Amino acid sequence: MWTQYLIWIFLGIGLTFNGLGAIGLLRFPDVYTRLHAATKATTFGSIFTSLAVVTFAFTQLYLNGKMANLQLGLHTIVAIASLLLTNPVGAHAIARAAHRSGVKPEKAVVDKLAEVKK
Amino acid sequence: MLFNIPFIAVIIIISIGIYAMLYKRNLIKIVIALDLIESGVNLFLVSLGYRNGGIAPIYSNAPSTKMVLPTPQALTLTSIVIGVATTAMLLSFCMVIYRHYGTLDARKIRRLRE
Amino acid sequence: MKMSKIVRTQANFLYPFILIFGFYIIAHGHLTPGGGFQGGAVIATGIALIAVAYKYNDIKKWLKKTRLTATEGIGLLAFIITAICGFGTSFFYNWLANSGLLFGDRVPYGINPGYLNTGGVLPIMNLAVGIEVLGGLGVIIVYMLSYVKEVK
Amino acid sequence: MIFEYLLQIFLLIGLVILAYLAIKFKDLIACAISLGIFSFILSLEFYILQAPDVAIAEAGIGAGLTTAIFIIAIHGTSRWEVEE
Amino acid sequence: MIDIWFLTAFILLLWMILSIIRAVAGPTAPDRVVALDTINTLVVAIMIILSVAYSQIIFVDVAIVYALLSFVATLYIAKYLEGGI
Amino acid sequence: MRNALVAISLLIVFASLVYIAVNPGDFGGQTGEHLVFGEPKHTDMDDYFIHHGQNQSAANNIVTSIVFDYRGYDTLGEASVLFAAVLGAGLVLRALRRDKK
Repeated sequence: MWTQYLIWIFLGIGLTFNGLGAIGLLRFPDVYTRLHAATKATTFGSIFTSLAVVTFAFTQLYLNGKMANLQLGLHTIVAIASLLLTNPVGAHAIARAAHRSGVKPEKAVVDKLAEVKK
Repeated sequence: MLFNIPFIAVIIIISIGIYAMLYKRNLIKIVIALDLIESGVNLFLVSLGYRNGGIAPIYSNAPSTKMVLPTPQALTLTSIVIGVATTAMLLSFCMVIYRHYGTLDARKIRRLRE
Repeated sequence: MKMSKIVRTQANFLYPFILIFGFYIIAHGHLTPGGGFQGGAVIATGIALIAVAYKYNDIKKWLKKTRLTATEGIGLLAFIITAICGFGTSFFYNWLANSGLLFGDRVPYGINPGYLNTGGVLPIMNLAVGIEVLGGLGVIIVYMLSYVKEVK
Repeated sequence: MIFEYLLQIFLLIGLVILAYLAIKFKDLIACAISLGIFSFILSLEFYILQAPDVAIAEAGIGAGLTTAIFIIAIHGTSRWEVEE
Repeated sequence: MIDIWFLTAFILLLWMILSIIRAVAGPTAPDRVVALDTINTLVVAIMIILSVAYSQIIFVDVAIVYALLSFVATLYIAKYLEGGI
Repeated sequence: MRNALVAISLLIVFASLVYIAVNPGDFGGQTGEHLVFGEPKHTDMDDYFIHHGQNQSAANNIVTSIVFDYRGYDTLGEASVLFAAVLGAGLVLRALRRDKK
């Protein structure tokens, strides 16, 4: 069936972006760039690996018509939605806390945010 | 195939916990060590009931009927809830001790009492 | 102090979903993984989310300690009463199973998709234990927060 | 089938490393964070050992509530572990 | 066809071990919190993949609980680092 | 001196536990029953729960039926311990706060 190749493509995209996020977390110099790499790329990659599962579930539903596969697909969609709701808020809170606790960006000369808040 | 490796990991985790309880002086670190020991015991109970090729003991939409042993999982379930309650109580004691004595070092507290 | 406006808005938006999902886990405890302990812990984590997003003095009126303690007591009492109801045979007897009453359908033997109206006395006990764990784990968080606020 | 065994071996090695880290740091906040990551990986190990009930309990309690309680207690006391 | 799911889960686990290295070596506390957040997301992805690999449909509920609750710990640590709980 | 004694005893406990885990000897039960991961010792109790739990308590989840039906007394004790722990923590914190006033 042709959706098999679609599943492979989705898994490949997801694995690539998750790996880029992890390598960026390991290699970048300071907190803000690490946050930029880790949070955005990992959320994007996890959405694609989950979309592969959704595609698999609906393909199986089309092939043998068991209702359990519909349950698998819907629950995975709920998991993607909750991941999409909670992940950016955590990143925002970490960035704000890092700036408030006095961590400076690497090689930065001006800090406009600290001037604004005064 | 997987020759007893989970049991060895459990033993290392429990030994790290016992070492920290004996040699560290900070009270919060002792509570962390107690939490580690409890987690190791939970992992030992669950991995003792695992059966090769078995599935979870739930009959809803199960792929086969060969199941892992259900009794250790039930005992572990009650153990986890008791663990968080006792951890909270010990941390409350830690906060009260810090306010009363001004330190968390176990030896200094014992010296201050006399 | 309270957190930024983004976090507060998100906590307001997410709290009903956590509540609904916790009660889903409690109610389907005899069909899918989950049950009283797990659902109660999920709802208690929702209480902790509300407590972290706002200032403690603002939410002191909603999260009263006496109310949460009373919830815990009611849960424990309901659990014991449900256990006593099976006293015709023994203490923890499942007197509703296979009887045709509420939650009393006969479950087919073997692999089945799972029907909600089965389980006998188990869903009632799940609900009682869930209410108890929700009250107990929630009141611990509120106690520790209030103590920290009073001392500092 | 070989990947299943490799998965479990790597998870157990990670568990042991994080258990050592949780008692090594002088900063108690770092200890609490290490204990949180330990709880996450322990929940994944329960999941692989076919115990989803225990995995849900560990995810809700160990990952969410225990870290919160430790952070509140560290805020009520001192952050650094003073040696001598 | 089934074995590709295990392969994907194993590669995701390798990325997770890279994140653990950052949690070990991070110089300040916010670095370790970033590593914690990354590990959360990767664990949710591994759980969804493994539920298909074991062909157990009901295991997805664990992943939903994880995705909903794991950021509460992040919020607590962030609020502590901002100063005041 | 005392530290060395404690370290030696800790090492002995650790070595004996590793010996039990690694060596498939006759630890517990009759000779010839090993402690091997993946092949637990055969007991009648678990088989009884797996085969009869669905008829007797009408639930699909065997773990829930063990927690609330077969082993209900354990759950009763657990609920009591949770109640007592919460009560103790609240009592300690509240008494000290009244003491400050």
